[in-house]
Amino acid sequence: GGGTTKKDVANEGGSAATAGKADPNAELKKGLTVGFLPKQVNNPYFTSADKGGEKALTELGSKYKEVGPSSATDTAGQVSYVNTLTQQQVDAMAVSAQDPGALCTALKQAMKNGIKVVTYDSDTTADCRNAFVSQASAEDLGRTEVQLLAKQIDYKGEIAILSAAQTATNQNTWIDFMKDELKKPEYKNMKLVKVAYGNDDAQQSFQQTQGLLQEYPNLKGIISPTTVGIKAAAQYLSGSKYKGKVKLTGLGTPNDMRKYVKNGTVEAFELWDPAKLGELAARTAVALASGQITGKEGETFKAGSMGEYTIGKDGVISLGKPTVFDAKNIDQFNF
Amino acid sequence: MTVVTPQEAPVADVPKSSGTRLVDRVFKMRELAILVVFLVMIGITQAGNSEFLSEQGIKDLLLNATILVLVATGQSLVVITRNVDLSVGSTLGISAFAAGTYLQGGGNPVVAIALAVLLGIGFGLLNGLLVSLGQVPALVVTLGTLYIIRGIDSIWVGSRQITAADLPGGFVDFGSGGISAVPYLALIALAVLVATAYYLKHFGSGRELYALGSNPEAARLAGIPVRKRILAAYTFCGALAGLAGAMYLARFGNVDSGTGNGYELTVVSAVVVGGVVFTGGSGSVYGAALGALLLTSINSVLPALGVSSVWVLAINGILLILAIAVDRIVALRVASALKKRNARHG
Amino acid sequence: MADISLSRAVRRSALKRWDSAVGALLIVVLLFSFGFVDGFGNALNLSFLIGNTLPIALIALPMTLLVVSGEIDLSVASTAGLSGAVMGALWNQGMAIETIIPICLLLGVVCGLINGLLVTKLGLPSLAVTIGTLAAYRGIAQIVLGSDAVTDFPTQYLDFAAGRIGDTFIPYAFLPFLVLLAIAVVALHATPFGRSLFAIGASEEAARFAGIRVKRQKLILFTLTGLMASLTGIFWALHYASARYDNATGLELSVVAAVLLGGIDFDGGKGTLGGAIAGVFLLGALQNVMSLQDVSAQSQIVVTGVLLVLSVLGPRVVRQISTARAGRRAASTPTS
Amino acid sequence: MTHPSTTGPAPVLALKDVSKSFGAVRALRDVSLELFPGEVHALAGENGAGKSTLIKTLAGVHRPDAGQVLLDGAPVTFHGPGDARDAGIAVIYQEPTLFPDLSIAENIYMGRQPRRALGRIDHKATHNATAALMKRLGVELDPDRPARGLSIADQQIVEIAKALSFDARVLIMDEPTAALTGSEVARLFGVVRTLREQGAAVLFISHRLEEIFEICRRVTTLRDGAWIASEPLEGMTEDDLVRRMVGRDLDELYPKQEVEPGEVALSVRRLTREGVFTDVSFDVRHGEIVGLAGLVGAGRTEVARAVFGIDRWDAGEVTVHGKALVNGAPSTAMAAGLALVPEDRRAQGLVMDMSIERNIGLTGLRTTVKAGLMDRGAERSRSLDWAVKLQVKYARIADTVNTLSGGNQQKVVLAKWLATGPKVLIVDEPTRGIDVGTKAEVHRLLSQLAADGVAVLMISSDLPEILGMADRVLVMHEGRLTAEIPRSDATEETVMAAATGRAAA
Ligand SMILES: Nc1ncnc2c1ncn2[C@@H]1O[C@H](COP(=O)(O)OP(=O)(O)OP(=O)(O)O)[C@@H](O)[C@H]1O
Ligand SMILES: Nc1ncnc2c1ncn2[C@@H]1O[C@H](COP(=O)(O)OP(=O)(O)OP(=O)(O)O)[C@@H](O)[C@H]1O
Ligand SMILES: [Mg+2]
Ligand SMILES: [Mg+2]
Repeated sequence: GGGTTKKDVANEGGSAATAGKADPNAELKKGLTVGFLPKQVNNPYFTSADKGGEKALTELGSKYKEVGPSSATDTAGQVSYVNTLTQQQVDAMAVSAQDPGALCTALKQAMKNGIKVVTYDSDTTADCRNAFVSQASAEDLGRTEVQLLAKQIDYKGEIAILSAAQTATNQNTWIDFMKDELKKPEYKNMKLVKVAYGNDDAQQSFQQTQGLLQEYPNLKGIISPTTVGIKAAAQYLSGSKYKGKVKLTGLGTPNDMRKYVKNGTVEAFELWDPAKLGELAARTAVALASGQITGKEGETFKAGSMGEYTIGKDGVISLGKPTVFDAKNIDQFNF
Repeated sequence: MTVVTPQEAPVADVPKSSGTRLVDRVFKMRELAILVVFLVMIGITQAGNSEFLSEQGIKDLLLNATILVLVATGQSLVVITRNVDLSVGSTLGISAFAAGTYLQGGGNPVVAIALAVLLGIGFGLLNGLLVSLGQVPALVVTLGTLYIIRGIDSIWVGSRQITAADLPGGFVDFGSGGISAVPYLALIALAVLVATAYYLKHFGSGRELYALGSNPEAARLAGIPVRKRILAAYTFCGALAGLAGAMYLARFGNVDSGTGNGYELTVVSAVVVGGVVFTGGSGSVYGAALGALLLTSINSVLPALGVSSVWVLAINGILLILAIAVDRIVALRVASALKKRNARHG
Repeated sequence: MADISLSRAVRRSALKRWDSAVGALLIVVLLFSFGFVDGFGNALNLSFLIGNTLPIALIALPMTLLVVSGEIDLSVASTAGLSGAVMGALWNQGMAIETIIPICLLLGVVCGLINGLLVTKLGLPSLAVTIGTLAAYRGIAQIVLGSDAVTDFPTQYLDFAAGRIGDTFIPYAFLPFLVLLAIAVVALHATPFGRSLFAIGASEEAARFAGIRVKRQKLILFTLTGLMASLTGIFWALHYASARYDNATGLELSVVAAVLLGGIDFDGGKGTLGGAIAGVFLLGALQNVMSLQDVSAQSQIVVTGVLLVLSVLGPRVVRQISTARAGRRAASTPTS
Repeated sequence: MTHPSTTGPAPVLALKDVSKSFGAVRALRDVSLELFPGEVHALAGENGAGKSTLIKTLAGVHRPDAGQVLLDGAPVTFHGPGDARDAGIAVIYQEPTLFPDLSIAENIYMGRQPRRALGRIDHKATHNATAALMKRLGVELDPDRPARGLSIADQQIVEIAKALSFDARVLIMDEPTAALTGSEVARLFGVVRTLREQGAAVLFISHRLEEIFEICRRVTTLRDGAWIASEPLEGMTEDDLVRRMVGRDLDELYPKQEVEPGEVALSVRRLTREGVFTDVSFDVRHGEIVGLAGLVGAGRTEVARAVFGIDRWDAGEVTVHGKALVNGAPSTAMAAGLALVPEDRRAQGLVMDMSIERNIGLTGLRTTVKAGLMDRGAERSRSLDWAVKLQVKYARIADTVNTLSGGNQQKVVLAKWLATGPKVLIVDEPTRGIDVGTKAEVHRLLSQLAADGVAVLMISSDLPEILGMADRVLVMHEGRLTAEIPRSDATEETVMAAATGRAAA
């Protein structure tokens, strides 16, 4: 019968994101206010990132503020913080979206009020923000994690993935690239037996690791592309008989993982520098607010000491390749 | 599998009358029901995955249950008095961080544990004072202190975190070590559990907790110091939450401002599944401990059986309801048997 | 005699005072914010405030009735999440939204019915049952929608759920809410049904002996709660233009906190809907104001907690003072 | 054994000019009372006269607003019931105060269980002591069964056992016999006499005047919270006592009107509830009062509950005017014109936290309705009407019923059900705890209702009441109907014979 279906909506066509003209030579404005809205305040990862943003903003002579919910699943809370920033008439906001769709209405409202919106770490749909600062290309992350683990287990044996929530957009894209990488011939002796989800909760990740090891006694390695997951898995492994026998890699922070690298539980893992991510987000926001860029593909801008960045497809700006941490270099990092 | 049969007091020399300890027997029947559910579940899992009950597997099972058993034991005491403490999760989180902060500087683990327990006692006292002196609904008050303690915790902790690297190695090893398959932490929890159960059964003030939960007005008329007892129950509950915080630190080696968030629902589930009735006056800590064991084991059983984690949550909920339903049916059976046996002229 | 009724009146009003106090507090907060908080008083912000508070308010309606009758439903947020997930999944299948919405509402009815049957037929405690279904419904939502996030609902629906009437502060969705509120107030405070809920909450056994069909009333309530929860789930998915399995996670605690703040007694048999709704909007307004004033999320949590504790200590202190006063007056009244 | 009432040894416990108010209600006004060792002292007064309040003042539950409590002649202040208990005062409160989840033995010894080494409870000794107490009272209650599910009578017996277990110097009993039948009362009095001989002082409250005359030596009368008299009972008649209590002469206690019974209204056929009652059949006609007698625990209450639909029956049939009732559905029973005044007014009859008005209104939720909404005016006038008709003593109709005295609460229950205009009225212990004046009033009312064509089934443990009011007496014994005795043949002997199973009819 009648009614509105997905097809009808698809036919409506996307609404055009309005964009003015970019002036690459425009002066960087001072005295702006940029609001950072992480997925969760008090989360060490986001705190490092936002600190990076604060540093850059101070350098640029603008004001930094941070607001955000205290729970990473409180999407409604995040939406109301977008509204709050809009009400407070900040010049730009940098948002790490808990949900790609949920923030859209509020973010569009903000853009309508002349506020520039940059997403970082976690994106929304492309028409709800001016630019997205990506921590690393998803492809790089996915593929390098497989490569890291493969080396540690001599390209042989069963492996598993311990991810965050099933809905975590980032993780899912990376996992897709991991699967793709595993199709290459050099990995023919490796088999991905399971993707488990620990919901970024220490206890659940812990028990999921236990479950993996019980279910697959021949498991050789685990990839955990989430800082909470890898830490919990490492803690479990280091206190169990599997320590050193089952390899673990993924995304972790050097401070979290130092102990496990030193006691032999973990050989190597990787991550980008969150402070750099925050810094780039801040510089992008200021560049947007100053009119140097508008978020269109192909525009370039200078991000202070970080060098020059070009805006890619869909307004994505990529931070660069992740750093690999191992026993040799880990002590040089502190975040 | 240590938390099973309550010890009988050594009174075997006295012959028992026909209806001896009928009340106790009712409790035991209910505990038995949970135990059966638990054993069946473990049996099935072992059949499907022979690794499950390996030494490491048993150790994991026990370790997983330990912290919940502790908190559930404390919570049962409060629930028995017809109250509830929702703030246990927040207390656990803040005391774990306090202990961690102290240990970061290379402190003495024993002092750290004492510190966590003391902090727990402090919050327990706060709850107890509000509930018993204010004589206000425990649910509201402790929901309030849940928020207050959590807020204070996250303001204090900020984005800091304590990781295993910050802690003395011995402390963390203690958290995962044990005597063959029995972790040290589980032994501590067991000791606390048995002592609490013995106290509840054999000491006057323990029985008075049941009395005042069963009928507060009658308790007052019987001259029971109601406020003092409630205060004590909350303090004990807080102390165990604090102790659990220290154990959490040892076990996971990782604490931040989110530690313990949402734990209250898990604890309440364990207590309810364990047959401790929310209207007070009945239930046992052994039941609550079994409930905790059952709940945490579900989370180990499903991954071990290779059930996709997508299904875990749904199955978890359904099992929880099943456990309560089975318990209820057993309780009804027992009650009707009791009624027939005890009809005065029958 | 006149004197007797006077002092009794004092005592009664002390008992009833808390919900009016919450209402008064709400007005004070609003007035203060209009006057002193930048960015609060404009229509856009107010519409945000109302829009973001609506999900809690919607669920608070049936929850109040349920709590008055001595039961509780903690699975509401999961039911809302499940409805949103099913809505997203069916939408992805290409079904028309006009068909999907009734299906989701029906699903909510079924969820509520399951809770109700477990409570009334098996006699299980609702707290335990709904902690179980809290996990179960959320789990099913996860199975249904998995990691998808569905965002491409038709614009006219999204606009209705997120938009406001012209430039006023009133979101479109506020009007249907007001209608539902009116229905709930009448149902609880002016119908035999509502009266029987108070009796059931205060003494289930006595209600049964008075010929009240306790189980049926409870079943109706749980079903209604499920229906409202799924309505909230649909609203949520449209309001935030996002259907995910974890929508509205943790909303049950917010509802419970707000309802408690509004003076509803969780032992059953006491409370007014006005108080509950005042509690909901008081918390919503406070959060809005505190955010605008750059009060951190952590401190907001502390404020919520302190408010809750005060909400129960406050009336008690008032009551004690007023009984003491009444006692003094009585002692000085000469009786013939 | 005899002490002169005013000279001789000092009173062990006394009240001097005590006043106590609740808000504006002055429950006690300058009341004095002296209790001597070795005497059983009665406290008499109408419902709401202040008897329970007086007792609670003696027991340390209430603190007097003015006046003194004297223990062995010296003023004392009890800070709580514990203090009074430690001073050797044992109290049986009007409403049983048991811990439903605990065993009978624990109920009795809570807070003072026999101890073993290290302060641990000696469960065995507790059990044995309880068994001994039960034996002394001549009842077969398992000390280890939980108190939940005990009938009111059994609860009362546990309360009595508890009070006895104190070996107290002062024993205070607030209507301990209200739910008991003759044989239990006899047992209790036997025990009280022993205590008296051992030198204990006993304060006894009952609305059954014959009991007062049987066991007490002196009586103190209260009226409206004020002390009226303390005097020896010797030489007094029941009428004298009633006059003291109510301030006027009493009407006939059993004003039975002769009515020609009409059609069968309620018909119960072969009703059986597994393990509770078996094969119960009887009819009640319009205009008839049928008494249902039996010992405590005979199953009378259970039959009434099943007929009204509170409990389901396993076999049999209940019809009203030939139409079968639905099993287990009180609402349809009500619709068919049935009303049940239950035996436990606090748990079953009333919503204690609700107002008098709303409690009476609860049975009218279907009738006081206009256009689907509550008609508050109609509800109020209906409630007021019946509260006044039954002379409920209250300050405001909007007060909660838990502020009423026990007897007045009972009247509210009656009002609540009479307001439905029932065709068949089942009353279970309708006058439990009601004073003589009101009792006569209730009897007159029941009689009038029968005369107006209502079919009345009256369950009572008060045998004189059954004999005085019933047209026919049904007797139950161990879950079976053992006799049906017409009014002309009904005597204490015939009824008791059937009730104890000595004779089958
Ligand atoms: N807690 C209370 N709050 C308010 N009023 C009370 C309270 N307790 C008793 N009263 C009032 O005090 C008066 C005396 O009550 P009390 O219970 O002492 O009567 P009683 O003589 O024991 O009557 P009964 O024979 O019916 O048991 C009554 O008017 C009653 O309503
Ligand atoms: N709610 C209940 N739950 C369990 N057992 C009960 C309950 N009520 C009564 N009984 C038991 O059922 C039996 C018969 O009931 P009951 O004593 O009420 O009969 P009765 O003839 O009405 O006696 P009376 O009214 O004099 O107390 C008793 O042994 C009693 O202990
Ligand atoms: Mg009395
Ligand atoms: Mg009876």
